[in-house]
Amino acid sequence: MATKLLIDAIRDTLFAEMRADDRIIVLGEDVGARGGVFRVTAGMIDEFGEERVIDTPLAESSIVGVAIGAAVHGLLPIAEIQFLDFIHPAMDQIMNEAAKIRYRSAGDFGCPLVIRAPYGGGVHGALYHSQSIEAIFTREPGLKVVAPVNPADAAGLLRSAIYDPDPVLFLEHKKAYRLIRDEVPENGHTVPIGKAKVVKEGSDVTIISYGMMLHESLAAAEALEAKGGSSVEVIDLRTLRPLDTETILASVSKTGKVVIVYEANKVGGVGAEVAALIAEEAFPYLDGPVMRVAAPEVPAIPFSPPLERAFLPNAETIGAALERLAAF
Amino acid sequence: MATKLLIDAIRDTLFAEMRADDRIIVLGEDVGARGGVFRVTAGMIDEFGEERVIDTPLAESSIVGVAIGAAVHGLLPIAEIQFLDFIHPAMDQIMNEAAKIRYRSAGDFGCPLVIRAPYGGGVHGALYHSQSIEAIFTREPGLKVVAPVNPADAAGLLRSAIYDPDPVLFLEHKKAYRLIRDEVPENGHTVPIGKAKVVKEGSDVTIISYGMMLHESLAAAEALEAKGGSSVEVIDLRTLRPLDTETILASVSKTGKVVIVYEANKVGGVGAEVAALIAEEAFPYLDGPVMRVAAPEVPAIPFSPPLERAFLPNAETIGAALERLAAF
Amino acid sequence: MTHHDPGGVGTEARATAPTGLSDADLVRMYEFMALARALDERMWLLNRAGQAPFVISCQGHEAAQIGAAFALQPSKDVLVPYYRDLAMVLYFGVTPRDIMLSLLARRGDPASQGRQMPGHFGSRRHNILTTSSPVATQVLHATGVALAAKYRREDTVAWTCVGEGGTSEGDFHEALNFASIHRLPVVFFVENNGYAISVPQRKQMAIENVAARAAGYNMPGVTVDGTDPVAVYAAATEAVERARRGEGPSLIEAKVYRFTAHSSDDDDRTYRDPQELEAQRVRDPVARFRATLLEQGVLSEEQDAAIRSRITAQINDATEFAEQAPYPDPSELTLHVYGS
Amino acid sequence: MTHHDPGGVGTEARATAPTGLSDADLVRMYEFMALARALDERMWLLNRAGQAPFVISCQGHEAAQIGAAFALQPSKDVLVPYYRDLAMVLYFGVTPRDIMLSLLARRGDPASQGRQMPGHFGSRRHNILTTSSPVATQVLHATGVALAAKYRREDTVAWTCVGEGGTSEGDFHEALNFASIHRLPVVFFVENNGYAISVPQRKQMAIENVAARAAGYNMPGVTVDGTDPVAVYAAATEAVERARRGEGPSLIEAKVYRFTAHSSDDDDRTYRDPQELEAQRVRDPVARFRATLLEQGVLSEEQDAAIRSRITAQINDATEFAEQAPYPDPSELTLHVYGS
Ligand SMILES: Cc1ncc(C[n+]2csc(CCOP(=O)(O)OP(=O)(O)O)c2C)c(N)n1
Ligand SMILES: Cc1ncc(C[n+]2csc(CCOP(=O)(O)OP(=O)(O)O)c2C)c(N)n1
Ligand SMILES: [Mg+2]
Ligand SMILES: [Mg+2]
Repeated sequence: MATKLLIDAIRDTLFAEMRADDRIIVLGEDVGARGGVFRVTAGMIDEFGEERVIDTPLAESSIVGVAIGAAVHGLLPIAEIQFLDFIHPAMDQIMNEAAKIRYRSAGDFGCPLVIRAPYGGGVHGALYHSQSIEAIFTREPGLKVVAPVNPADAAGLLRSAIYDPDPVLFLEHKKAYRLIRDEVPENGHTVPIGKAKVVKEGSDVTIISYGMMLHESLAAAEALEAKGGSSVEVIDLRTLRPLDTETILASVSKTGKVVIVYEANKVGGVGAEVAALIAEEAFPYLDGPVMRVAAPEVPAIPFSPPLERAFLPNAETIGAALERLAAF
Repeated sequence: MATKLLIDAIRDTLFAEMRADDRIIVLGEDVGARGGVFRVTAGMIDEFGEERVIDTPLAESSIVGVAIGAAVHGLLPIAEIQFLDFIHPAMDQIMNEAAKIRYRSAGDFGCPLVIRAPYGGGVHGALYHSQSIEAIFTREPGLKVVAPVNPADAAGLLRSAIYDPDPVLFLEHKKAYRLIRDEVPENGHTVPIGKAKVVKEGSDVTIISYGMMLHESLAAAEALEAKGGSSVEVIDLRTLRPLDTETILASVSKTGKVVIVYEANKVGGVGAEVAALIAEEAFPYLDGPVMRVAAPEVPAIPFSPPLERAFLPNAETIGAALERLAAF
Repeated sequence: MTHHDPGGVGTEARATAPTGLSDADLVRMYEFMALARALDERMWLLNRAGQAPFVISCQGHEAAQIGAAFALQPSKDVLVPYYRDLAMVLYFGVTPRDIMLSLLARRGDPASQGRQMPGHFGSRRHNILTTSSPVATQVLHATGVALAAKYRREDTVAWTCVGEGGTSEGDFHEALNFASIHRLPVVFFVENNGYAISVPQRKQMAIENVAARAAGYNMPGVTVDGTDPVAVYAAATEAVERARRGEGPSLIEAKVYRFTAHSSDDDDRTYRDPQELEAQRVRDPVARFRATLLEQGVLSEEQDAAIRSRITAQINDATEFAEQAPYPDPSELTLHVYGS
Repeated sequence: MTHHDPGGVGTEARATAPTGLSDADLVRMYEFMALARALDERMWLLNRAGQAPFVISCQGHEAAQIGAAFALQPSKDVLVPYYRDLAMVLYFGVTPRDIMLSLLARRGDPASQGRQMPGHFGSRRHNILTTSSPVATQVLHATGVALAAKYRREDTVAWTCVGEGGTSEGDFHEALNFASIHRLPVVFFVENNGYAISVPQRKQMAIENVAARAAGYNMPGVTVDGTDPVAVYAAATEAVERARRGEGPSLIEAKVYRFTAHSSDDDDRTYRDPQELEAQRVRDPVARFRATLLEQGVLSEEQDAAIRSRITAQINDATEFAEQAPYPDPSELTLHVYGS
């Protein structure tokens, strides 16, 4: 097994599947000669040509809308939205079209589309290059949303997403691209959409997270255990819709305590649904409040370093929540 | 005090404020001669003219985008989106622009804009004329979202919204327009944004709801009490962002049991945040799971009557939840 | 085809160039137009009788649609319609029974099994893309279909229809731009009836002909009398052939009139002078085409009577069939959310 | 102004008609252009030195911006810029100190108090609307400003700038359409540098001149040599006067070249031939205007040296001022979410 950066796991999977299946095309802003602003598609246009690697005009609704048309007519398009912050113009095509095509046609049509989008903060991207607005999409039946942060998960989920018969929003944490490195199995490895992963077992409290906050959570868990505190179980959601209710509820039923950690605004984030699920389904097992550590209620992450730092949750703020919860 | 239908309370308030303040303009599709497809703006163009009542081209992004420009340049625009289902093309203007103008300019600019939109099901509107997608917006700091269903609340909140210095999404339940009638105070009556209302006091269990589901909730509460069951407190959220955490937590701390009722999809709905809030802040007072009665995870409300009925929560399904909860 | 005054009534030049249409073709065109009209009228009757909660019409658009349809090959071309395209989808193979099932929201409605409002067409079998309500989204889908067709080296043209109101949406601009850059085999067909619900064209755009927009994308744009099926056929054929030759997209604007309210939920008396409607009656495409064919001896009164009774029988059958069909079962609510 | 070949270098006709610009005006134009260029270059130095995480440039756009700016009245007109409009905002009164505070994300940055990336201009005091990153949204805001100005019977023109890439967004279409229907006092100024980050114009649109789109909205559209401030000034003045006369919006396309990478995060060698860049050097608007003014005797070498040392002093002052300014305090994070 090779060890890869997250970005390479994604790129290698794209290349492998494009070689294997010529129904796959890639379209988006700057995906051609530039190889994408993060270089995920670097080299692709040389190998696959302008017909399969399409530098689109700067117009997100057309990127997704054209991809939908291609998807219903036999292709497996992978659309790139340059930053998740710029997905809004495509919202109608995603929500009212891609997500509803199967349902509205009672299964006569499907829309096998992948939308890749870098998201997340911590890279001085400021208000419009740092957003974590995944909860807009996780509430939409008909869509699937994945947010792997581990390279092997990213490779496996991307492969699943490409061949999934339905539209999948594939979120890539831009800070993790060149930060997270791990072993990635070769040869068509897949990870099923809809399955969370217990990345660290523990018995006293559960942390549920995803994306870069998973790593802050792990750091917080290790710091607490190193101090001789509670034993912490850590879950990486990986898929944000549909949620893996089984894994979530099993862990919380075991530990009785839970902290949900995400870098989106707290109100209405993915963590709200996770908390609501637990409060409804695992209530008898709860030994303390369902806690959330998330970003404050400000519109987005500011540019200036002190403000960016103040916005994002981190191992310390998570650790503080763990200690408050332990006291219950 | 006059008794009015919801729709008349809204219309009368619009007329009264347009007479009082000529900074107010109205723009949207068919708001002129047609008076809006629901007739909320009927007669307005005759009284105020084409300059203040603007039939726009069929293009939602321009409706909101132009309104933003007018708002930063001294007007108080009221934009109408014909159905909430069609707000998606305006999402970028709402989320990335209107909601962030104040924050990104550190208060140098504000955006006093009202966006009115009919929402909700039960009128054979099918997949695209029935949506309750308010949770997309309630997660957005910088926006305010109100959804009054009582005529007096609608009049009072509309007035607050018009003069609020920030963008307010004003949701009008289309089934309630001509169904809900109540007394409406005259003369500049306002209701503050951000305050819920206890519409029925009770001691054993709290129902938290809004929109037409408030009325189903009241029916369920009355049916239960008529049977000699629990005493039910019913709260109308009225404002969906910012949530009135105080009223919510006070009630749940008193009753110890709560059912949250909404007609949007259950996952990621406004009720998810309400449940998460309660599970985090009122945990010590809870005597049972935080329950939610909401719509199933299908993309939208189908047209055919049996399917539409099956989609929407109602007094019976709410009653069943109350009984399950009472058994805890 | 000609750039004509939208207010002008009955003064447009009519296609005279040889079109390759035989007399039999012309009669078939007429029959489709008459069928669409009669079916549409029946839907309103059912609506008035309280049996159908919602109707949206093609009345006034029949010639535009059938002229266009005849330029296409339903076996290989893809239709990406909007809600007024009843006549077009009939030509593509949707039956009056299908339409009535959809009108009454019954199980078996092939477009959506009763999930969508009437007028939201779609049938994979008939190469008709599933349609939604949000206006103009479909023009991007057609562009994507054309992209895939070109990539797959198919001899397929994507044909998409939109109202002139829909051309105000950003998606319209984005679609024309994308299609032209890639010289895709797609035709954008604007059915310009002068109104977006109540909003007259002058409040929708500062131009007289939507076709004027084509220049901004370096594609041909023509305005054609949409009440003349032969004129539309000629313009459509040219655009379709151009697309098949790999020369890229075209924009066709067909000027028509909407003879009903926007839908059964609308009351057009609030914004449209009844005299305007009356004056436009002379442009009724079905009556006009019938008169032309009779005059030219292409159609006889007897043939016409036979056509009409055939149509009535079809519509009666469809109505009865749909009335007897069951509603979907509530358990069907949660089907087809995901494919796996 | 002229419709010129985007590949042509230095061959465009230059404005010769009387423009009303005095020699002193021309020198002032030059000084603003030179200031913008020098400030821009300093920002890159700070970026390379690791002091500024992000730079986005106006290099190559200076003539277009200053030619346009001189046609406006900052005291009453409203500028709705995009991220390349450094020269324009300087003309409207933003100072080098302001720019440097923003570059280094310090407290006191008037545009955003360090919240936004550099290049996201805005100042109520200077009639510059706050800008965001999503491309092309601003053209609708300018349209709305113009609507309000017209409604309030102000003698205000809204001037908005956008790259040619931004014209692909639906918002661009919707803004031009809305503005033209209502004959609003707004000018749409497209700074066409031939690239949207890496995407060359031929992949963005099938037309040679964005100005060709104006016809689709019944508004004047002109293409002008954006490396000639006087030519741009002439075109801009015509459009601004037209707007003030109540005759509605205009579209102006200024052909320019981008002499830097898209931003400091970009590496243009991956997609742009260095020879192309070198060949375009002869179109450097600052060098060219300097040469013209010297040649015409409008500017002397001594004057130029004085201007340059004034500029250096200003930039040094601004840099030091900003370097010494404090960062925002973390407690400021939650300010200004709502106004009440
Ligand atoms: C995005 C969106 N906005 C608003 C509507 C509501 N609506 C339905 S049809 C219509 C008018 C369409 O006019 P036009 O495109 O000219 O087509 P016509 O009905 O005249 O054939 C409107 C505003 C919608 N369906 N979608
Ligand atoms: C809606 C949106 N999509 C994508 C981006 C990312 N992006 C920033 S600038 C840019 C290219 C803009 O090109 P153009 O409009 O020609 O302006 P230029 O930079 O060339 O002056 C892109 C794709 C964005 N900011 N907003
Ligand atoms: Mg129309
Ligand atoms: Mg450019």
